[in-house]
Amino acid sequence: MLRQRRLDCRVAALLAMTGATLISLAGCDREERDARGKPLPEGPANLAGDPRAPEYENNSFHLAQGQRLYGWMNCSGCHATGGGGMGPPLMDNEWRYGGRMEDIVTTIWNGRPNGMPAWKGKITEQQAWELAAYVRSMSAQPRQDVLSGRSDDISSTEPATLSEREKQKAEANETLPTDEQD
Amino acid sequence: MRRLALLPLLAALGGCEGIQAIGPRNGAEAAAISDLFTVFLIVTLLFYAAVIAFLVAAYWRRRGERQDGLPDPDGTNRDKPLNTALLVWIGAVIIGLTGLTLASYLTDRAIARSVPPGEPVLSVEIVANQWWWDIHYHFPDPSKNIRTANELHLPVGVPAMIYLKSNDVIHSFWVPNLAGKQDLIPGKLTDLALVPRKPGRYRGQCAEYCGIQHAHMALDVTVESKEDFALWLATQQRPAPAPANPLQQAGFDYVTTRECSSCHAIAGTPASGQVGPDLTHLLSRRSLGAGTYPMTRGHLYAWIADPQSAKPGNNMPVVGLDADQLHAVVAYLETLR
Amino acid sequence: MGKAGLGHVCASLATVLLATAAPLPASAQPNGARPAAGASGAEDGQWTMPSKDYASTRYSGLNQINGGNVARLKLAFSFDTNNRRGQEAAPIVVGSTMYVITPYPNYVWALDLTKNGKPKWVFRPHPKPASQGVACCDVVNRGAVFSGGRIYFNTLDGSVFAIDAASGRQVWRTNLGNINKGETITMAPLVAEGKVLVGNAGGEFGVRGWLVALDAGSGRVAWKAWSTGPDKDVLIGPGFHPFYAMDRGKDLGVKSWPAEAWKIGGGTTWGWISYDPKLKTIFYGTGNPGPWNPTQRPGDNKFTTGVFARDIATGQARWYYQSSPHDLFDHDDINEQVLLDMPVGGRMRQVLVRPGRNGYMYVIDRRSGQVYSADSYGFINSSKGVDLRTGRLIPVAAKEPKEGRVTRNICPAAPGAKDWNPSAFSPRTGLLYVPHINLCMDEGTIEANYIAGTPYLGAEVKMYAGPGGNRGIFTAWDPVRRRAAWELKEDLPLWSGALATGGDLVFYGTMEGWFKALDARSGKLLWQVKLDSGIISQPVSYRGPDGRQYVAVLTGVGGWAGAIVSAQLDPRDPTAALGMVNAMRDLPRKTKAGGRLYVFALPR
Amino acid sequence: MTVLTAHDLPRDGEKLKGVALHARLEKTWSRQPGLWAWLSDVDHKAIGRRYIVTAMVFLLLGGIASLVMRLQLAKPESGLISAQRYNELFTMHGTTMMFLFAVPVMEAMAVFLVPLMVGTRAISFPRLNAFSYFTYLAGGVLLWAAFLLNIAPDAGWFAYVPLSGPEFSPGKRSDIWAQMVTFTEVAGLCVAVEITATTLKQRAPGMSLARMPLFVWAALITALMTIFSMPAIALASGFLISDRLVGTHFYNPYEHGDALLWQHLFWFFGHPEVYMIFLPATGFVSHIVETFSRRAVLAYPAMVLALVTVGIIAFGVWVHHMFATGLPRLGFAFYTAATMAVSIPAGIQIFCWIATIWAGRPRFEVPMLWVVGFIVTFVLGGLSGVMQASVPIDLQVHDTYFVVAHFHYVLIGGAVFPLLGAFTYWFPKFTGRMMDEGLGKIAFWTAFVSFQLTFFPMHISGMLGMPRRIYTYPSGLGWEEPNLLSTVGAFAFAAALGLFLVNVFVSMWRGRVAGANPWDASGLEWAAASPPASYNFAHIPVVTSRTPLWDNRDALPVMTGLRVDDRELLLTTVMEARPDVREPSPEPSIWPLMSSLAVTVVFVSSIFTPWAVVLGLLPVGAALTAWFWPKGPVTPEPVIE
Repeated sequence: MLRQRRLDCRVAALLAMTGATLISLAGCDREERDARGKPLPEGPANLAGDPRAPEYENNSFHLAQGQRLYGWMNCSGCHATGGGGMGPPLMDNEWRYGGRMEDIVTTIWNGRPNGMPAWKGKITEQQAWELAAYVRSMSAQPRQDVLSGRSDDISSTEPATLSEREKQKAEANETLPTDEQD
Repeated sequence: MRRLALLPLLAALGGCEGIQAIGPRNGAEAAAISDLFTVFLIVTLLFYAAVIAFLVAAYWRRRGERQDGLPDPDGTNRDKPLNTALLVWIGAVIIGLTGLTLASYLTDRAIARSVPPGEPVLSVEIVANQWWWDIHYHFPDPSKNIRTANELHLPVGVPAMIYLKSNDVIHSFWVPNLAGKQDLIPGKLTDLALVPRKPGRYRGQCAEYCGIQHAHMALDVTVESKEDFALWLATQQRPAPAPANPLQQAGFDYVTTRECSSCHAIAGTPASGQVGPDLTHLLSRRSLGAGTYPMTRGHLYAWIADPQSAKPGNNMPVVGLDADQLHAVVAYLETLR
Repeated sequence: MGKAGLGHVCASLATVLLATAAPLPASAQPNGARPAAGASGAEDGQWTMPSKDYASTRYSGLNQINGGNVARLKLAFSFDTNNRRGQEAAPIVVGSTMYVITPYPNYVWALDLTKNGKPKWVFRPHPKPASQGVACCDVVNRGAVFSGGRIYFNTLDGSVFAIDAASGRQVWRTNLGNINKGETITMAPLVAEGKVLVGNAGGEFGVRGWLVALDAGSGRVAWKAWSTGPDKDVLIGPGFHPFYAMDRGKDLGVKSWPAEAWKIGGGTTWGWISYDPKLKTIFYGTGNPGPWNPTQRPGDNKFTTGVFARDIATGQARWYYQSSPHDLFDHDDINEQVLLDMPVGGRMRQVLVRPGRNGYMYVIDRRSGQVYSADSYGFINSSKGVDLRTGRLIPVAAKEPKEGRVTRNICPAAPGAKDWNPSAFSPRTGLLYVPHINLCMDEGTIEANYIAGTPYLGAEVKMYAGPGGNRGIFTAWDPVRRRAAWELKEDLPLWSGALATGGDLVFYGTMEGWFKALDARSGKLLWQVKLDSGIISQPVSYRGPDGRQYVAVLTGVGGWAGAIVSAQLDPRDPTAALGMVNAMRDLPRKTKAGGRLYVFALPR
Repeated sequence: MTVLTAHDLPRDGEKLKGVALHARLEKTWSRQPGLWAWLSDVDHKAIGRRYIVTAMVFLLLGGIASLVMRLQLAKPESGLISAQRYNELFTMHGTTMMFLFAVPVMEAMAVFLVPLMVGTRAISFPRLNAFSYFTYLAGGVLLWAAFLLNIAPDAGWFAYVPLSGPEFSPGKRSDIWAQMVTFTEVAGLCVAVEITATTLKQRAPGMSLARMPLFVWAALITALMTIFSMPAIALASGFLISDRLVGTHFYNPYEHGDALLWQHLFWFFGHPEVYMIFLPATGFVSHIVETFSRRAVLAYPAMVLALVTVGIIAFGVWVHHMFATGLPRLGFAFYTAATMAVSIPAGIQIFCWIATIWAGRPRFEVPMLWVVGFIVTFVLGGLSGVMQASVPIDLQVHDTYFVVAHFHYVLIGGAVFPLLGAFTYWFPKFTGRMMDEGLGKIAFWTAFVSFQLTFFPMHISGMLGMPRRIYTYPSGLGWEEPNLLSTVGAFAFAAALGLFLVNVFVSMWRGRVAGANPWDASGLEWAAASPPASYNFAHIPVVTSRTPLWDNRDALPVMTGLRVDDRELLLTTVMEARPDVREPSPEPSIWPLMSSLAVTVVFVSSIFTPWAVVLGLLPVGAALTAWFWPKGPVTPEPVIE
């Protein structure tokens, strides 16, 4: 009898233990909702591996916010759901101005000569990072477990959760059609 | 127990108090429901009393009797009266329930008819967003339409059809002083008829859990005389005044060209964002951030400086204005009356 | 170019023809329709404006090339514009010079026709690169105009240029558009009575449409007529007499909108203008209201998606007819209006015939604005027809786009039953040759956010082929008998203009790159050639310095339908290019980007 | 083969009884020492105890969550915890209490008690039973591990879409919730199957349906309800997961999916679930009332009828959770009527219990106190439920604290009170000892009073317009006092439950050793030892009445002849319970645990990739193969010439 009971108690112990061990594993801030953004030096993205890049890119809440901003700030008007239109596609691995978080934030923040407007002063630094994170998720760049299956929206591209991560080209592809350069 | 049980009765009947209470009879539907509630309360309390009385009696009946502890298996032979009583009880229950069901059904039909045909009807469209109410008044002449947020004005006695939509998740529109709930469901159009009976300032609140800031999704309601309402309407139809002094001008420039204008609209200015609440007559409202703050200068400062402190997770970002910009912006916003 | 090109041409001549002819009994006796008197001069072998003449017939009287010999048509010469975006322009021919304007950056080439198109000079206007970002449907330009020794043209960033036709030196430049608000100019100006008429584009950005008349000499603004707002802005005065009650009233440009909405309400005028010298009246259409999402703009949204008749001298409106009040589907009304004099109900009438975007062939009186008839020339399920008493479109509630819920199978789709690409009218057959499209769409709307210089749409669209599975149709329409004389199904949407000639031929191009000649009476395919890229431009015909008849066309796929190739869009996203990509996934396999001028003639 | 005669096989009976029989049976049925054997155990009593202990652990966790929430709500505009944390907490509280405590603990009681009450040696499908426990444990661990890892679900315990969908619940929070549901579904269905089979085929000879104890009836009905309602939630959560992971559009209104589809599916399960918690509780009450009133429960047929009726009506009321969704108004009348109708059977039961007390000679010992507490509390909750059945009233009180008060009255008052009574009552069967009376009484009275203090004020805060699930509230709406009261009460209530637990532990060590039938009750379970031997009964009892132990006070008639060298059960006919066939019962096995682990791997990894479902089938298949591998030849049955 007593043995039985002691073993029953082990069940409870088991629960506690599993919990404890799991805690010691990755402290999950990848789903933390930090409404105020990362406590990191402000100012536009410095192109040398900005510490904010992974913080935003691997946080599902920031991705989700980025997704909603993408619609609210009319990004979808030009870039559609990543397939492009008035603006270039965002879901492939062609990056006119570089495809790293830092490059994309810079593109959003300062704009680009061939039509991309500068969002500095129109959105906040954090929103730019969130947008960049979402843009990267269109080619499944962030870690898989922060990606979203779809939005409650018209069915369009294959869910990022299922799509292959696009191989990033090493350097930015600056070459434009000759006639567009002057 | 029974003494406690009277409290909701008081709450229900104690009319006037409570600007967000179920008892008050400030709207046709609310009044009907309040009456129905009282009926239910009385009937159910009677049944409750009966049960408790029976229980107590059953206990006292045998108190002090010496108990040999032996079970009484042939007790079942003496159950005839009790079985009869059981039948009576079932009968009583059925009658009671039928009565209540009927009362409930009739009230429900009455509410459904609460907008008499032919009466002038005000048509208001309310779109719920995480976590605020976007309010559109529609008129036959579209140029008379107005858009406001988080504050609903209704003329007393005039039936208002409220058309309800949601932009994101399921919310629920609830102004207890006026009527019961109606959910706002994405992809569906629902409606609700309000017939305000008593002028006053009421409060509603989202009643379906809608995400992190569900707690801060309140709706101020003002029921006023037809004249006051017409006055209010006229004000709301006016575009925003031009800035009067350099400080306001600075604020105007910031609000209408910078981050603010990406989401907010101010009629008569270049700011035409649709994502956030319309600010044209911000200062005419009673509260900020869908009931997060009362509308005072101090809170205006607090809200604009850091909307994430009192309502963390809401969609208004911390823009990070410096002191001068903040003063200018507030100065301008305070002209939006 | 030479051998390679010729070889290529010969090779493709051998290839089997795709188009399937389904000729109806050809109308034997002529129907009495003819170009508006005075609106089309005698044939001089030149092609000085994209629409050929003020009546917009796109008809060349030359008949050297005809049904008998067209099969022997050979490439005379070709010229590479070195621009790989969508080429929608019509080459302009004056004397022995041809003028070609490219898409952004809008170079103007002067080619010497005596030297097989050797460039004489090129003019580079250097438009602002940022303008590419606010061009809704590729960075196209629909052509330049020659008048009084000058070439007039518009640039994407909203400027109008007048340059000396001989030297290519700039005479004047006027900037009219503000790209920071999303304003561009893609249309071809019309020059008449010493005025250059220019309209803006950007209906997808919530710009406010206008038509401006510049003084041809100085480039100064003579008058400016807005498409929305108070009557004084719209140039509506005592002389304004619309035929239908729905278009009458004070300040409808304000009252038919929610407060303020008219300021960002669209109604741009990026299409075609016709001119009736007798009535001294111009006719043009206004574009879609903004945003696409109709629930954000209750009311009729005057004066969008309708036709204006204006006095060319003062710009004062004579009449207006709104073909799609409270437009639901981006059915811009900017399509061409062909000015004809023809029998209606037994009496000769001065009418304009316009294949509307919403799928109806309107026959409207040029003086009164009365609609005599509006017959569907494509598949329509989004409306039940036009009520000729009220003039209103009869809507189908089930097809109205709703917020937060996709409405399926709306026909015609956003580009309408026919987009900008103009039709041609042949006085010899009395038929109107309409190159158009057969697309349907699923559309859902969402609340559109207005941020100046960014799209103002609030719609999500997926397009696909309409009934029959063919995305394009070439229709020969009999405006008098009010029915199609014959029709030709095309696999891909038809995005090129049509050309009719005195040899009873009609020419048009397809997006695969086939350039085709049909028998104008039967629709029989007589000749076709596969060119390096898809064709979305306007073919023209002229008499060369050597006296021979030439046919010229620009290749270079693009535009809204071709953006998937010219802008390398990603076919995995059906909503790309405002939903057009869903209907054009196969285009990259069928053609490639290009930008070349081809000129054909009969061998000596 | 050698022909054996009947005498060669060891069977219970004249030749083998008393100590020798016990020894032989012990040898066949008891568990080997050691952890491995413990993990392989299939004894329904052991599994039942584990189930109960685990469920109580979750009760504690859920309770702690609620205390933190009460602290946050003690005063207006409190900043004790963040909004996000609060939302996680109420989600965890509801989910834990409904999916990990209430339903499982009732199953657990059935798993432990039903075989004893019907007088059989083992539950049917004992390995499935072990499997269900481990699966349930895995689901619970998954949920709470997520909480510790800061990825707890935060969309509420009924996880309405679109809020819980891919756009508005980023990350894996909702997937974890949905998979936890899947775990408990599987576990619950397993138990339901076992209980159904056990009650229908393993009743002691003579225990016709008309003599079946009321708790067994309740367990049977509950099991059947589980089998009918679980598929709905399985469908719902399956759709949700595929919407979130592979981008299907079941709940996407934009693509003509439907947000309300979720609510229909969820509540078609969710409302019956409430009765799955309540019905077993009524079973407890019947037994306690009978024992302590010293007489059989009044109107047994009516009581059974009531159970069946509730079981049926339970499936016709789900829409009363959706009165505010704008469905066709007239249709609501039906659901109002149906909901009201539930209180007819409930009324019958209440009456019969009180009448039994009335006509009996009540002894107010601790279990009986809990029953009185149950009646006083549950009836109030039931009546506030009647109010909400009315569409107009519901439109006002729906999703307010009035509803919170209501369902705590019916769930705590209606299920937890009887449960605690049942613990006290059957404690001897669990542990062989009695619970301390004094402590028990104190615990009861504190619990009873503090419960009212906690939840009654919620009626008022509800009437004053306080919606549920708000992490903070402004002052000035009159919500301060009721909330403060509730918080104070909540802690007192927690203390009372703590006291109950102390009593449990103290009594486990030092409680008075109980005989087989300490309360002089009438049911078969009291014929077995306290705690029962591994084989429950030496001889299978034979039943001749509804109260066997009262009607055969000297000796219970038994039937003999079951083999004792092999785990053998007696199966009887469904209606009359006539002896039917002898059936071997499976040996202990580690494979239920292994299969459960394999299933866990599939479920958890399918949160991240759909391929898990495909690949995961291999380990599951392997484990199941090993599980069902035919065991070696047993000594064959004799051929009687």
